[in-house]
Amino acid sequence: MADADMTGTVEGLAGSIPDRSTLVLPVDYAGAPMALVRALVRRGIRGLHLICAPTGGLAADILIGAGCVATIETSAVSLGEYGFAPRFRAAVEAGTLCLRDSTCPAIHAALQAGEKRIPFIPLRGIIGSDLLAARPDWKVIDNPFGQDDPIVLLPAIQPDVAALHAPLADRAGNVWIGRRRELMVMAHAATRTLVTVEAITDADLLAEERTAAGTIPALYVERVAPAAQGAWPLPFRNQYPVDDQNLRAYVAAARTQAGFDRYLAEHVFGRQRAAE
Amino acid sequence: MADADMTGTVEGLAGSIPDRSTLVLPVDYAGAPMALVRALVRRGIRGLHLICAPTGGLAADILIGAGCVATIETSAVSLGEYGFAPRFRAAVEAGTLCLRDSTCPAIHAALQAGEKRIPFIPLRGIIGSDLLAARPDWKVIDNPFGQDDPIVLLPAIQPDVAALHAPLADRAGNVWIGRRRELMVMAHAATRTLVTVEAITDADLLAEERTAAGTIPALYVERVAPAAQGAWPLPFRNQYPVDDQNLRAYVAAARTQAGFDRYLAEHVFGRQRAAE
Amino acid sequence: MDASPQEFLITVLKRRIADARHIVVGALSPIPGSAALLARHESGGRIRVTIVGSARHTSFTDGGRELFDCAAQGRIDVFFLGGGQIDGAANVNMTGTGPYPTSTVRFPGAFGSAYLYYLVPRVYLFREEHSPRTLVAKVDFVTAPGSSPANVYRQGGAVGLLTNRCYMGFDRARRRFTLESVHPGHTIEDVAQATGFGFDRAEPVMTTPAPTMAELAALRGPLREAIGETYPRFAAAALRAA
Amino acid sequence: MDASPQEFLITVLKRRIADARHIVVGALSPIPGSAALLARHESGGRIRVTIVGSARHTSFTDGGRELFDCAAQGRIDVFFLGGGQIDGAANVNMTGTGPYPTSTVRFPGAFGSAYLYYLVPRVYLFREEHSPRTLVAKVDFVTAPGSSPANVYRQGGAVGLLTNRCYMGFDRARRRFTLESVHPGHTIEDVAQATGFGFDRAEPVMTTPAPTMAELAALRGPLREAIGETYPRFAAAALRAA
Repeated sequence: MADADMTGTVEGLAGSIPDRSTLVLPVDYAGAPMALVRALVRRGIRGLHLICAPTGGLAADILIGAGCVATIETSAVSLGEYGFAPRFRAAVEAGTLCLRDSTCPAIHAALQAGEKRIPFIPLRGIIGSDLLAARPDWKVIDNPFGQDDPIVLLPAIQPDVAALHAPLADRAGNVWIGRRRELMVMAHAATRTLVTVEAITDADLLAEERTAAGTIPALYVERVAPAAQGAWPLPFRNQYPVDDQNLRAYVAAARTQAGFDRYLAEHVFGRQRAAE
Repeated sequence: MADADMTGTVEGLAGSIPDRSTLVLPVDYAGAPMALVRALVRRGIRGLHLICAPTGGLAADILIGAGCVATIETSAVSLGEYGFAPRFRAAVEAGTLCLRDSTCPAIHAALQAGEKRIPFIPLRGIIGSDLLAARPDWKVIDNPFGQDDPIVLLPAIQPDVAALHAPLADRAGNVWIGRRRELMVMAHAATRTLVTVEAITDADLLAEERTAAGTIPALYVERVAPAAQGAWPLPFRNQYPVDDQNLRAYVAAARTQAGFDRYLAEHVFGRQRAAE
Repeated sequence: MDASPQEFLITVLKRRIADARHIVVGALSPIPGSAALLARHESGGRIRVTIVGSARHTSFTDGGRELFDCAAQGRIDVFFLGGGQIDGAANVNMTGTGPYPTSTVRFPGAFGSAYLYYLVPRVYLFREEHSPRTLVAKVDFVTAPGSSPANVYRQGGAVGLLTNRCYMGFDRARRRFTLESVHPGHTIEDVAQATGFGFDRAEPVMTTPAPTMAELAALRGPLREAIGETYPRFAAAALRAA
Repeated sequence: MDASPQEFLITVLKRRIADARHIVVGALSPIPGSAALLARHESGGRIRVTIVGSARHTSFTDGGRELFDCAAQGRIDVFFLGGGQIDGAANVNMTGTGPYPTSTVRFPGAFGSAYLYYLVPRVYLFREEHSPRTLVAKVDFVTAPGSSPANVYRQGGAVGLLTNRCYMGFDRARRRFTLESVHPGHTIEDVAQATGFGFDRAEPVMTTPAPTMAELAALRGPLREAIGETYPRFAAAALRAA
């Protein structure tokens, strides 16, 4: 609704995501909604089908470690320069996580299919990879426009919820993302889109062509919550750098479940009465 | 090449498009490169396979009237408030134009398939339309992910050349298009992209996130030519309105081939030594 | 106040769509476009209106494909379709008369009809000229079919047809139109004579209500500029002085 | 000047790619990334370099998918792949050791490998650790295959493998590596012992040339900041003082 104020709170957003939702999150460097992820852990969400668009990082590792995730569909989970994702690795090796291993372009293409609400999309590559055997939901057909030309068909990904962190939104719910167009595909593909932002402006982001060109229209956005430093401890665009000390502490602590739980107590539950 | 000056002339661009090319043009209101179209008529290009993304207007009608087009693939050709496209209509009714009638989303989707270099893409709708019989290159298959669920497969469109008019480019060949993202799909899908612009800036359009978000990177752009009023007599964004007098003159003249030829003599060949 | 014929049709359409959340109007549709803008105006901005080709009346930022993806996502409630020929099964011909491809009279083409007609829940057919030439027994070319077999994916289609003579509702299951109201100055017999296909009659067939003073005041006042931005020639010709 | 091990590998890779038009570097690849930036620097900006995840070193404006579409379009010449295991047929395992899915050791995952390995003409395999643990007879999981049957669409693949001991070329038709050069301080026998797969030997096997003063000066001077922007921890640790 063009008139209504579309803003809410991070806790409100977290509360609106039911258990067992299919939730798509962007790659850490594209705008992972870390404040919302912490709120989801605090709310004790369970049984998520987590889709990483296209790779997971700290957000995925924390949700996995906190027991929120039943299934993960991703092309990788990694903490980048900080190494392997310890809780992901432990959960896979323990067999407690349902894995849908993918590859980056397959997740992008399947989200585009979700955006178009077409049931599937073909993609080159993949054939000969053991991923194919690990993904019985992917099919290989002979290209109907070619001859003896096998090609993979991917079923569309149409998440229940897309959640993302962005620099700026306006009160109508338009969200500025700049060049991070994967966020727009996520919003188009998902049934509901929930957004945290560094700041909210009284201006209309669609009024001027330059900002409109990098904006997800409110049409796709259910609610926007202000969350200053909402990507912390990750870096966010050119606005703030990584909190190196926190990331090192995470990597050291999360080697064990007990250490991870201590990290949660301090940095997730401990923040409930503070900034978030 | 990041260093080289990517700018050229409109006549140079026109000269670089061979006869019988597959040429994709945007819809009139998205940035039809009218100055380049006139240069193509002057150069006497022949045998074009013209793809309208997704509909044709004055640009297509002039190219058809001037005998430049062998085949047209479009969801419609129309002059909008000025009525039917007279030369298109005459050519169809005379049987001198090879028609590949389509529908807007099919052209958009097939260009997306071209952008991804996937051989085909499925699309809903269409089944039960006589368009299907008119397009033997479209196939209907049973959705491999459904049951008794027929769906159309469209072959990818991968044009030889995309030509478009934009407000601004920089010297490296980055082209600002704002929200007109169909221009970016065209550039990605085509082998070569040729651009005319209202103005060329010495700034770097990719340097700032706000302009970068609406910019086709030089990576996809072969050459850029300055063409002030390059969409004339069409309106162009908020920069200039339609030349109503010229459009009315066109519609009146182009009812007959002789009248159309007089329009060409005055407004296409007559402009060769003038502004263009 | 005396309404122009276009003002009359604008208000008839507007009343049909006043409950929508998102109305999309194709290119070259000034009367549906004006109806959508009037509905939005009366809703206090609650209704979202997207006009193809307009930089101002659009929510879209992802290029030409977004309208179609958005429809597939179920985020568009109402769309309008015209057509050179419309038949009694709500089949629409936007391609041409006579044998394809060298039509006797070639129309512009399908635009998005062969897709949106399947995907937008409520499509209003709109054709000012109500004659045996436009409303035919069977269209020469089915650009977009009025109905589909049960196994064909379809979440939308025609709900009605507005002409300069009447409004007919369309029953997708029965594949038939029902005359619901006749515009002032026309009769049921008028309509039957001018229609190339058979149709049912509501009981009773109403007289289409004329525009209210408030509707006309809004059209001629605050909406004149918004309509004129998108349809300059139409606004000048069709909207009377305030 | 004494090069650090990383500086050495950067310059070896750089010489292989100095003729490219567009080099793309995936996430977590500081040595290939630095090699690409050095090649670009030496080309006077002619070579285009795209580093995944960098806002500065990118030509892309269409989101995460653009890299993959761009590769399919043939607009990317060079890419780099690592992997927990690489075998003698250039199969790459980025998924995990032991039985899938509950791997003995789980690696991060495929990233874009199961696609880019097919579509980028020149893929350089790069793995610093050269041991029977990383270079194996047969990978436990083929994340991306080193070759494909003739009927599988494939326009790219491995051209070579760089480790901290040597550079091997890969012959896609014969599906075998050939040892081309051994880094200073290592021997052919060293390499053979540390490699879990059989390979051919060039005649002669060369000693890999060390970095030149000019290369090191560029890395430690003008490129330190550019590398540090993308790989801050790497730049601090791997590049010696100018």
